[in-house]
Amino acid sequence: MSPRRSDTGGRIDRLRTIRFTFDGASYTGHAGDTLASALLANGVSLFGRSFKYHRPRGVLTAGVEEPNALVTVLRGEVREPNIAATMIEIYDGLTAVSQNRFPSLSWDVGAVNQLGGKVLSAGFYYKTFMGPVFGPLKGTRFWMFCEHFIRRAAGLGRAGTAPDTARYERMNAFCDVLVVGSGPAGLIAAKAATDQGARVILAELEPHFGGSANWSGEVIDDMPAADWAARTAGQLEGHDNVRLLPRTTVWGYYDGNTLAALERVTDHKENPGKGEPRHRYWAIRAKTVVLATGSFERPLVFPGNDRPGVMLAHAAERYANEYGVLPGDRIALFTNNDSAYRAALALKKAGAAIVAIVDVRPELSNEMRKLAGEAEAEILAGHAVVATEGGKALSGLKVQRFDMASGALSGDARSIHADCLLMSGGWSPTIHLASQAGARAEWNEALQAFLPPKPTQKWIGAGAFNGHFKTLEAILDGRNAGLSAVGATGTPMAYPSIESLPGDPRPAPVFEIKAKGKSFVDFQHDVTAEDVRLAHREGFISVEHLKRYTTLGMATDQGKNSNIPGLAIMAEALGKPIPEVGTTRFRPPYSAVSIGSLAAERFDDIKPERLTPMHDWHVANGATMYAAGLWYRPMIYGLSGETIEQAYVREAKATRESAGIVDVSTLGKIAVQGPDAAEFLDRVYTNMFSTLAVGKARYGLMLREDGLAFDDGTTWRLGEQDFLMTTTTANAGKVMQHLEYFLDVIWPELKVHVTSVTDEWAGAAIGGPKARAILAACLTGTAVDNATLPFMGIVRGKIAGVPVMICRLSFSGEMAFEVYCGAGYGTHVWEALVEAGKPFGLVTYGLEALGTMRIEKGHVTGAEIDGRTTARDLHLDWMLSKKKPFIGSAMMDREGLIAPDRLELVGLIALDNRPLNGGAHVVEVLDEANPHDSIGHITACCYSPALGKHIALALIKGGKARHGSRAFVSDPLRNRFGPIEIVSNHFYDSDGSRMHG
Amino acid sequence: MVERQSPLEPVLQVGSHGNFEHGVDIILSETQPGSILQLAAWPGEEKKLISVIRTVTGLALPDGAGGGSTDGARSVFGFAPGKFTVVDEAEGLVSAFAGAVTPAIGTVTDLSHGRTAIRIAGPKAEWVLAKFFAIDFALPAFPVGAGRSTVHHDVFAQIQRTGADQFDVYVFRSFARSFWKALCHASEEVGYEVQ
Amino acid sequence: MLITCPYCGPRDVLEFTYQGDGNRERPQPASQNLDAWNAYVYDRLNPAGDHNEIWQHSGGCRSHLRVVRNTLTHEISSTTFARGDHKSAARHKAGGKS
Amino acid sequence: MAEYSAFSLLKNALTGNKDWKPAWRKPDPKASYDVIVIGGGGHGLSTAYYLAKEHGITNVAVLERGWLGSGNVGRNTTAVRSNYLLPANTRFYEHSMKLWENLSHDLNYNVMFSQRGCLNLAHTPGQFDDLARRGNAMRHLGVDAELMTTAEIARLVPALDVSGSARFPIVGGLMQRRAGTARHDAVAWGYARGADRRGVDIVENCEVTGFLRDGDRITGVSTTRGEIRAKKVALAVAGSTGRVMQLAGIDHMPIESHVLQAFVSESLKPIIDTILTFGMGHFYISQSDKGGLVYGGDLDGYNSYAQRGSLPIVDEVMSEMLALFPGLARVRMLRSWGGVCDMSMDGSPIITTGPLPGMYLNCGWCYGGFKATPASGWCFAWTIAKDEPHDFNAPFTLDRFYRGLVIDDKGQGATPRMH
Repeated sequence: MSPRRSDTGGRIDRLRTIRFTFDGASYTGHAGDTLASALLANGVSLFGRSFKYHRPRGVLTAGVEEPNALVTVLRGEVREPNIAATMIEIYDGLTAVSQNRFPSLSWDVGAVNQLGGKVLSAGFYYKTFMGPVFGPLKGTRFWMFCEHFIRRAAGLGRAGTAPDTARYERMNAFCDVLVVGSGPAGLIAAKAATDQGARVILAELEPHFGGSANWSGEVIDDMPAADWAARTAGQLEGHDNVRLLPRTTVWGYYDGNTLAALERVTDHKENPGKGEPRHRYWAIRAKTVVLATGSFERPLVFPGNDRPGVMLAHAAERYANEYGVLPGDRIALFTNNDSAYRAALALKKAGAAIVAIVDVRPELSNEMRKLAGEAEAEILAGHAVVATEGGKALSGLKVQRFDMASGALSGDARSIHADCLLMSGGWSPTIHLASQAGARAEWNEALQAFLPPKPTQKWIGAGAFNGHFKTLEAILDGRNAGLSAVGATGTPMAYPSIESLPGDPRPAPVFEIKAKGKSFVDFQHDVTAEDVRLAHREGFISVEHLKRYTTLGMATDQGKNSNIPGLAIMAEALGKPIPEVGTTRFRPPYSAVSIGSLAAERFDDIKPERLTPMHDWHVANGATMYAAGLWYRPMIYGLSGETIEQAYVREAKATRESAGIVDVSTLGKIAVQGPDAAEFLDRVYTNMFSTLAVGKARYGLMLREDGLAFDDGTTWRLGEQDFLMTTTTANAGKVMQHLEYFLDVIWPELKVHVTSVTDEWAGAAIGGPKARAILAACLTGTAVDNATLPFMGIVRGKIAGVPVMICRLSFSGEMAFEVYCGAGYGTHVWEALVEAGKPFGLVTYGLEALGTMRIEKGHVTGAEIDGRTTARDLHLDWMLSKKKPFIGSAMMDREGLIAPDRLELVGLIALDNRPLNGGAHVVEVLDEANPHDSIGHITACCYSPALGKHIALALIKGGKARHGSRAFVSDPLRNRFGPIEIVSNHFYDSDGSRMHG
Repeated sequence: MVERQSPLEPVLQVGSHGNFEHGVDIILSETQPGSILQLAAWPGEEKKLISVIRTVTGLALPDGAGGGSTDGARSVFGFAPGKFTVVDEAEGLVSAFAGAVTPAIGTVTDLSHGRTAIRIAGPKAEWVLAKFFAIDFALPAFPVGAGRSTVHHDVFAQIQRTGADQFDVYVFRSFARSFWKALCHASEEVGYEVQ
Repeated sequence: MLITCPYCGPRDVLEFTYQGDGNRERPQPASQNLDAWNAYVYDRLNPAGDHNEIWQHSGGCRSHLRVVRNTLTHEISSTTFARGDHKSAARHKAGGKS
Repeated sequence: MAEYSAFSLLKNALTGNKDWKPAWRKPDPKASYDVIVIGGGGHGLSTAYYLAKEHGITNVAVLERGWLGSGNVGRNTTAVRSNYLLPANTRFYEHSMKLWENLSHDLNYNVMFSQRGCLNLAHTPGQFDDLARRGNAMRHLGVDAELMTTAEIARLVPALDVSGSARFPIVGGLMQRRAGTARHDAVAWGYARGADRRGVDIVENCEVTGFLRDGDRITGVSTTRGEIRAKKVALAVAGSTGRVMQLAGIDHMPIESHVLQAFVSESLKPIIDTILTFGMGHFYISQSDKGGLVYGGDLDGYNSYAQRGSLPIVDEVMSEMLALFPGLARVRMLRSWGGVCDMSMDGSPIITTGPLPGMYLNCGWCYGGFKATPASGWCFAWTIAKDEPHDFNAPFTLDRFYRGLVIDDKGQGATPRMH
């Protein structure tokens, strides 16, 4: 047993020894220990270094609010920085290292910053580093030079870059009552609601239920409070309608009573189970929330209050009562309230010597005097601690007579020898979640604390959260909250019997002792009381200015320790009461949340993969796949040794010479059905669809309401009231929503149903001079000659026993057919077509060849319909019906949309016969050194096998008027400049003779 | 007849997986129904459509949004106002409805190929589905037979509860493989068997 | 935030797509009143308080809903199908341009 | 008021920092001014500063409802860049960039503008071409831009997943080296101090409750601190534009107010030395001098004045972050907050005279207002002083929507949540 560990007491398992390392040194602890309790038991006092001055720091607290003892936990190559040692449950093999120190924790060169203390005051950075106004360090250069070093000195732990192999998961939960916090109030609330049959979730951020019952030393219903808590939690566990979530921090209170919680499922385990997530992120939709989140003890602000060995009083009580660990042998206390006396007695019982209780209050109750007597502690009433002594560990303190009303110190300083100083500055209810839920807290003068606001969402407070610090009050509060959460009233309850020490919850309004030396308000960020006063002097007096100017409350504890003392010091400087200085509104998260958990629900991939029915065939047959949005599409089917360009040129060439086939299953497909379907299409397309005959298809263009081009595609009339609309792959979802919006909101009188059938159909486009012959060779049940299947005609038949629907339409400019069949037959039909095409030299082609042929043909896609172009810009004005209004028709002729300097679609031919680049610009006057006056840009480009030239589509000012003229491509990013000719966008077969056959 | 290809084929690995040493709490399978139809009534014609559904399938729809029923071979549930999904083990259900749902009543849309049906069963079915969907799977909130439309990011899903511990999830075919993989992944911690 | 879809019940906001100000009235399709069109396409009532707006339950039944929601608190006071009360609701706010 | 310098710091340190004076005065408002600027955020303060500095108009009050800088200037992710696609935007933001580059000197206040670059990632060849189009557009307007290969990106940001196995592999990126980050609060404070030193009254806790009118003409404002008259009344209230315009009787604007969330992680040793944006979603990240990763993503997507975020966006942003940096799963999100953005119908701002006589309007900053702070104030001051726009803001009129002269960098049309 280590020197600071008692032989009995607490909830640690002394029979199980756990081995771990800290900064490379091996230690042992017991099951149930936190890293902090185990290190304290081993006599370790130095845990970390502060942010700015690199001051040595010990452990201040025993819980989630710890600002000082932050460590990095290593699991192999995977690092987890900035974890509070008070929240780490030790396990065999735990490896933790300290941070923000070089070369070591006890000898840190960064501590030199302490010498610059006065210069490094709040606002320091804003007032210097501007550098010279001229010369080589003008502008931002001097600052950036300095910043380089500042950045390296700043920061706490180091993040890892090795991928985290741990698993994170998300869970959606629904309940009648979510109880946050499992102290006596929360436990009873959960029990009351459970007994009423409600669905209850009880979340506790610590590993054990019970909260203060685990260390208060009180007796509830004739048993130690800790046993009572365990028994109550055990009773809850037996119910089907309760979910108990230990190690679960409820960190966010969002709209609609949606709460976010983080369950640390395996952080305390050496080896997680198979498939077991490290963290589980709970999104909980609760009908009612019971906030039983307890309270925080506040530090006092006095010189040297940050020295290792100075600790919150209740934290020491926890270490003694929960872990059987004494934080020191000779302990002094410094307090402004009664709660420290209980701590003194607990530590005395655990075996420490209580050398003094320094109390700022001149008058003490007899009860407190009695407790001090039991603790065999000297009482120094009307005194204050004015200094602490020691290096990296406390060796003593100095006290002086203190006048509470004036704050004045008097008399000689007396030295007290102690290795541990406990402080208590009163208690602040943990109102963070209530504040997040949307309302402002209210100051309670008696308790010197902000109390929870009136609920703006459906929550009920209980216990210390409400400022009810006594256990009996908390239990009554909790029961009422649990009952009213489920709308029950319940019968009067027999008061539980509670044995607890006396104490008045009202502290003296003392937050700071003004004496010589650095007094810390925000420990981690090294914000001192002087910094707060400097902020006041410079006019940064609102709470938010104070926070931002000094960084008070911006550390990882988010001000849990520093908010109220900081406000109090500012209030004093302003001569105003605390509530007039303002309150900070708390925002999520209550405490820091792993980013892994928040990304958990994606199950390894940010986006799902969307696959066509023929996907596996493409991959098996050498396709290089291309991510097009969520879809994967073949880019090329490369032969060995081929470059991408060689592959697509071969594919396009073969298609134009014989035939090619491409998977078009990704096109958006929407069933438009109903008696008003034709009328509806007339309204959404710029051109007419009511005149389309059954068994025919038509190319259509849609505009947005503002008159700009939106999407294009063919729509097939399968029956009088039955259309199959196709959209571009990229816009399928948007078009669907557009149609639904108009049907639901604007024209609810139209009887039309729209349904996404994209996935119902597999689509293959087969084109080229031999395409018809290939189809004829494998298609049964219909002919495909010009008479039976004219351009834009539709026929049905069978291929390899599978029903197919074929429309003769062309994107490539060749005679081509789109063959649709049920998606489950997609590969079957595709293989049959490929097989039938073999004698004809059919090739499979991918997106690159598809793009090449569409560029040659001058068709537009998303690169041209980019949300900024009009139908006229794209020379699609022939599609704008004058016979009827359509979406966008009223807006499309506004002055800006018909201006002569708009970018218009043209073709470009590289006159230097070198490849062009997408995104290159076009200029009239070439100036490689200082490119300027762009007249437009390339939207798509390729080597055209049909023309034997490098060509492009482009959007150019003046457009058509420039046909036949010369200009230059100007691509400074890729250093590609050269002459081009501007031509029509229809490079190939402009009269359509190939397509029409 | 040519057999339909399942999008799950390469990833559906029959057997026990994950943390199954202490037994499996999840059974995953693809039900591969022959017919999946969407029936949609014009406003005011819902009752007629419900009666057509009963005539054709023998399944009576309970009142209320999202109501449904199943007899094992055939299932039906509402997923949107006036809209129903009807599923049959056998192919060809579309022709049975084609004549019965007259243009005055509504429309029939065949989605037999377009949706993939995944069955998740076992004591942890609610637990695993709750990882994906922000809806309440508890039995009182989601009774047997009922249907729900919901989404996990880009993956739309219609879910019918076909047993106390059993749900049939209909997803777009193109997303089915990705969703299946995620479902397997999410089932690992409780142990699962693929049938 | 939860929106109570009249068909699906309360659902998380992640299932919904916002479609904006529900007070806008689309001119008759053949209208040539460009001011009215401009007002419909570009102008928005942007109140700090209750706002009449259109949402689509895109991750559910895909119905469009008319939702009255407070933009200061995000509290929702009413949710109905958009198609039901189309005409009346579109005109209910004073100050709406036509 | 004393100049700030290393020397003044040292001198004050020796006297216990007792002699520092308020960074700006706290005057009571006068009965009238030449110009009232409503809104004590970045844009309002810089407008006042440049009115005084460039146009000699110093009889100016800036009225702030709460504490100075309480809006978006203190809530953004601090990125400064001029990497736009459309010339009107690029010219304007480049003017801003040039002001940024000398801002700390100009204000005698270190705003910590650190030109560590902004890198937009491309995940498909098509996206790479889109970035090239934008970069070339910048280069043709004299703005720096360069393409980076995946290997170069890997060297610059080693923590990034550049493996081809990512769901959306990185194929390259567009870098603007002169882009960077600045300390957001310092920008507000620096402009406030600069304006104050030139005689501008900065009046905090002064909410405008109505407009004083003479017929159509705006002649002043009524406030929680009394009526104040002015020859010219200028609005720079960002997310509150709708509310303040309603006080002037204008209910409808081409603006929607939306919440944008931002996040910061716990402090870490340097790991990301540039600003980075994801191409397959909406995500951007940088690292502050204190070591926190500062990042954000999409709007919550609905009208709001609440400065409260919603959970789905939190999840979305974190997912995109890990898609780029799978190694950061164990880093923890420390704080989140929301800002109210004045989303315009084309994603570009409005800086104009009117729409009422005596009124001047500056709004529509969407979520790009921080980087615009210097140029916005500079151009707005010009417009107020001369009653006509400068060339830089001439395109940013209010009537451009109606005339079809939108400046739509994203091509999304009149759907504010998409910009």
